[in-house]
Amino acid sequence: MIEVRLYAAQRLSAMVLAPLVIAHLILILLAVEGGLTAAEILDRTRGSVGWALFYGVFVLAAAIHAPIGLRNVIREHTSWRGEVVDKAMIGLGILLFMLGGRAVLAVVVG
Amino acid sequence: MQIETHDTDILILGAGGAGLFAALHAAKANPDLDVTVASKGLLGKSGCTRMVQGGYNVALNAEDSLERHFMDTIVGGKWLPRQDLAWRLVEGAVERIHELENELGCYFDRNPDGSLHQKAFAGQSFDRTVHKGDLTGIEIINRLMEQVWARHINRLEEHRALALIPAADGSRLAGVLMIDVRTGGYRMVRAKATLLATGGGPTMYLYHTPSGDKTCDGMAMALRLGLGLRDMEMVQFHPTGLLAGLDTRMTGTVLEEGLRGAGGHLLNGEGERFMAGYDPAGERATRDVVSRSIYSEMRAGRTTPMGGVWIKMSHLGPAEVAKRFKGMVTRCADCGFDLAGGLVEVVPTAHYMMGGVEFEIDTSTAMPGLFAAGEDCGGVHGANRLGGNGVANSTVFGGIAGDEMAAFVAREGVLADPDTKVIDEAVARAERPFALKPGDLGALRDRLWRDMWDEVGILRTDASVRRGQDRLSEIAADLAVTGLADGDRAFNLTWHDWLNLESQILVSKVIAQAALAREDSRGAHFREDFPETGDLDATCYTRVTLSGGTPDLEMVPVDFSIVKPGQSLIDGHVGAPPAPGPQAPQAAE
Amino acid sequence: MTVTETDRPAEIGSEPGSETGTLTVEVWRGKDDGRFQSFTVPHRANQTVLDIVTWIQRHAEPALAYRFACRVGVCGSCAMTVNGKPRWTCRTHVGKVAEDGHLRIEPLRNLPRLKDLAVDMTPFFEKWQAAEGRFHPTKTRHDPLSTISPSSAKRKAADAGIECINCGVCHAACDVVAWNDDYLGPAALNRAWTLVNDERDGGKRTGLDAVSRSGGCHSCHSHGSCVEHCPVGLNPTRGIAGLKRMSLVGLLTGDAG
Amino acid sequence: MRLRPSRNHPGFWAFTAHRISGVALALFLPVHFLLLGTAMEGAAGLDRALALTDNPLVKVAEWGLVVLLAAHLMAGLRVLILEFLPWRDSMKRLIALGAAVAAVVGVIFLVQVG
Ligand SMILES: Cc1cc2nc3c(=O)[nH]c(=O)nc-3n(C[C@H](O)[C@H](O)[C@H](O)COP(=O)(O)OP(=O)(O)OC[C@H]3O[C@@H](n4cnc5c(N)ncnc54)[C@H](O)[C@@H]3O)c2cc1C
Ligand code: HEM
Ligand code: SF4
Ligand code: F3S
Ligand code: FES
Repeated sequence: MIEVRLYAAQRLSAMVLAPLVIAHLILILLAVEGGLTAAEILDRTRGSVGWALFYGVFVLAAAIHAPIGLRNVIREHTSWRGEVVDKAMIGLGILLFMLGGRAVLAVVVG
Repeated sequence: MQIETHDTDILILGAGGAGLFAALHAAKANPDLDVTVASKGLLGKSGCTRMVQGGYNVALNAEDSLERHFMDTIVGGKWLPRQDLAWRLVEGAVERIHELENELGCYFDRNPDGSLHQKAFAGQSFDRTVHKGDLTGIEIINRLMEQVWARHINRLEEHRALALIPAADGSRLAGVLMIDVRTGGYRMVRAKATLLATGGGPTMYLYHTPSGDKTCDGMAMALRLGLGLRDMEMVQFHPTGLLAGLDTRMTGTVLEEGLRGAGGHLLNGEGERFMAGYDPAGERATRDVVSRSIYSEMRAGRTTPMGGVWIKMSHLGPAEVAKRFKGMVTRCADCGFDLAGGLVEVVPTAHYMMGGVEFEIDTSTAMPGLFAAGEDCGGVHGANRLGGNGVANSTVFGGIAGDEMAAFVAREGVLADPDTKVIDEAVARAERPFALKPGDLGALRDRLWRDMWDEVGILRTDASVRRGQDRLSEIAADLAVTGLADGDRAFNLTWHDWLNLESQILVSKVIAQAALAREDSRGAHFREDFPETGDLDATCYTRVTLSGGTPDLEMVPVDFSIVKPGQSLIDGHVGAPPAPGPQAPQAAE
Repeated sequence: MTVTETDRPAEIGSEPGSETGTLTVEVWRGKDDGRFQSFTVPHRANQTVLDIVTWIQRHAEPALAYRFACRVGVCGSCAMTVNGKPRWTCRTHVGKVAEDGHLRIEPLRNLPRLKDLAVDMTPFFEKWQAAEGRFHPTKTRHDPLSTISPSSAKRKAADAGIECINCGVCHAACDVVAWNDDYLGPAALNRAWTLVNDERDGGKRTGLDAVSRSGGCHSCHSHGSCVEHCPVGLNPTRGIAGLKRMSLVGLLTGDAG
Repeated sequence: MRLRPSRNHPGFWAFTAHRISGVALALFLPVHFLLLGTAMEGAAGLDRALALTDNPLVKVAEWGLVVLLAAHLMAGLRVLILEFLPWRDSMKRLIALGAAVAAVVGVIFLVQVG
């Protein structure tokens, strides 16, 4: 049943995202002090397997989580229904995953 | 006049416990049958089965027995019940409860050991009332409704039956003329078998408990068709209806008997407890005694501001009351009263009609093709209905009706040509108010309510009933010249109020006639000029038929086909009338 | 019985009921393309909203359409929108809802309008059925009754949700019902939840499938408007969450899906 | 427009905040990834992108996103708790807690940035 699967994927990804987002938020709050510089960010991330994993999982989970969420939003607030929405959301998921993957590569590998 | 027509195999009027059970049984007996349920309100949401609070009487316990349940019913009914019907009731209840639980999904309350919980209910020698909290009716009717929706059963919701239409040759019933409430149009439904299950309802009294859609239409239609009504003088009053003031719908609705059972006090307008002066059991006396006592106080002028008496619970501890009677306390609070801590005004309120259409054990009536079940019928309860026997009655006989109608259709079911003269007359009757000068319908209803309450109510005399009869004639005459302001027929409740009044007035006349004829006091019927119960062995029941517009009455001897007065089917004390004296706390209804 | 008077009884119940000013009541007239009609109605101490509507029908607008039956909050026929909120009107005291002596009464939302204050409840009950909202027997009337401990967790869960009066108030309050035509709605799902907790029910699998389709329990976003408005205090949100959980367990254990 | 009375309760507020923040985050996410992607071109590229944040408008937007992320997180936790943990009647307190956390995060962010 597609609805159960989507639901499961959305909630599981949310559970994965939760600790990551908490960490991310703490990091932001600590890091933004006096503005951000690329050096600060890249110093931390470059060559770190740990951060690579952290952001990699983050991107994957978000790429699953957000499109499923948007699908509901679109179906409820627009007259857009059916397969078109589903395909668009799959597209969005892939896009997010690729862009996110590129970003992770950028900050980890350079 | 445009009349839509529609054919079906089995037509059921009313969607309470009787109607819905009949539909399910008929559909099960023969799934190929075209079954149609028509009801004045929504399916399962109208009528009183939904309102059942106390529960359902059934002998399940090993120490209880059918005989015991039967004797309680006969003794409680003051030897007036038709005994074969009463026996069928107690026997059928056992099967019906199993059906409700096992097949329809009712989830009744249970004992710690997992068996069905059965509680005490007034007038019974054994705790046999099955229930779901104090909202048993919701559980029963919701489960029935779900099952009806799930089947291919046609629904004619918000269809008011207007007249039972015989075949042109008079040999049988052809069908029913209805008004589609939503459009205001007429619809003639022809059927091979028809069930009358519109649930009676003593709503012609100033204070009454039943749902607003019940206005004795079924009894009125049966009378016009020529059928006899029995035991119509037997109107049960519940002692404590809520009194909320002028123009409030909640007035008359039941405050449960458990309040008195738990030790609640009744105070008259002067603030005095008065029940001890009437009965040693005080507030815990039986329903009829308490109702009469309250009424006497009211008549003596010792009333509360709105004309009733007070019920007081606060001495039991407001917090405790609020916990134990949560439903009642919030219900009162919803119309501005504090039941737990303050005083609430109550009045006796007309609750149930023991009388109704004469029917046979297989639910057939004197008119071939017409069957009847539930509160529309008379004979099962006699002079008094035990709390918990009402819903048993409607479900047991409703189910029987479903089976019997399916068999009848197979045996001799034909669609007959309706008598167009009767249709024309019925339409003319319904159309009449639109041609008349608009008048004050509300004032007429108030007169009916008050006159029935005052003259043919809780305490009756020859003189009062005769006065009531005179007034009923005047009201009927006035209704005949009172028109409606609005010509819009769609969902026009005021039109239906007019038609309701017509049914209520006709049935009120029958009640009055029967009340006048019964010159003794028993059960729900109390004649101040004949305060004693007459010779039980010579018990007769009243039968009223309509001839040329006026009711005709006959006293018919009761056939003691199973037990005679003085005898019992069981040993010991249980066959005797409940002894006076403090009773166990009565359960709610 | 000590009373023997046979005179015509004193007038009983003639107290007019204390009147405390008037209310301005706007009532929806017509179907979808209707309008509000304004009435001035006497305000009395113990009035409910249903009494107000009844007064208007009896004294001002005889053809006004509305629905009620039991008058005491068990039949769920009388629900309307009162000053913006769905409510059972027979049990709603005017004092609780009037704002500056003003009431605005409309039909229930999210159901087709019939006339004035009456809506067609058919879609509501169709969804009830679509959620498999009915018992699926495994026994007959000839079998003994099931033994069920009243203190078992499942029985308690079923009990907590069972006293639904199918008034449609939650259905009208829920915005997902408005946004998503397929959505079964809180009442139907609540019934499904009582059934999956009913040990006697033989339709658990079909039931769980029914509420796992598009428009089923997963469409609920836990707005909680159903709980907020249910007049009898049921908690469909809780039951729907339970269904979601159960469907997930079913998926993970390969039982459903 | 007046808030529809039937929506005026914490559960619906929580949902609204959750939905708005979710959509906003979903829209922001690609932008965020693109921005970080500029690091492909070395620190200079990322710095150029980060320089945008000196723009006060972008600062406000950034602040908003952080608050939204916190709000979405808390509202999301509410949903997860409601769906996966035994029911508690203290759900409304949870909503208040979520709002408070989001607010605190917002304040800290302001202080830190300032
Ligand atoms: C407040 C209250 C509490 C009660 N508590 C108990 C209890 O605890 N135990 C007990 O055993 N009994 C109790 N009773 C009695 C019991 O509810 C009834 O005896 C029983 O339910 C009647 O069932 P029925 O099917 O005959 O009629 P109902 O359930 O009343 O149904 C009547 C149906 O007929 C329809 N109808 C009416 N007129 C027409 C028409 N002209 N055309 C088409 N349809 C029409 C109605 O809309 C309705 O659908 C109580 C009654 C009340 C009022
Ligand atoms: C990058 C981060 C995130 C993005 C882009 C994002 C995006 C979204 C979107 C667009 C929705 C749909 C909104 C709706 O249906 O109302 C949504 C829903 C949801 N999000 Fe997130 N989210 C993120 C992080 C999180 C986190 C960390 C959690 C966990 C706690 C979470 C939990 C949820 C839940 C439970 C829902 C479902 C709401 C519902 O259907 O009722 N999300 N998310
Ligand atoms: S759950 Fe509550 S609001 Fe919804 S239909 Fe049932 S009783 Fe009415
Ligand atoms: S209001 Fe609607 S969204 Fe869910 S919690 Fe209730 S069903
Ligand atoms: S009239 Fe029955 S619930 Fe209001």
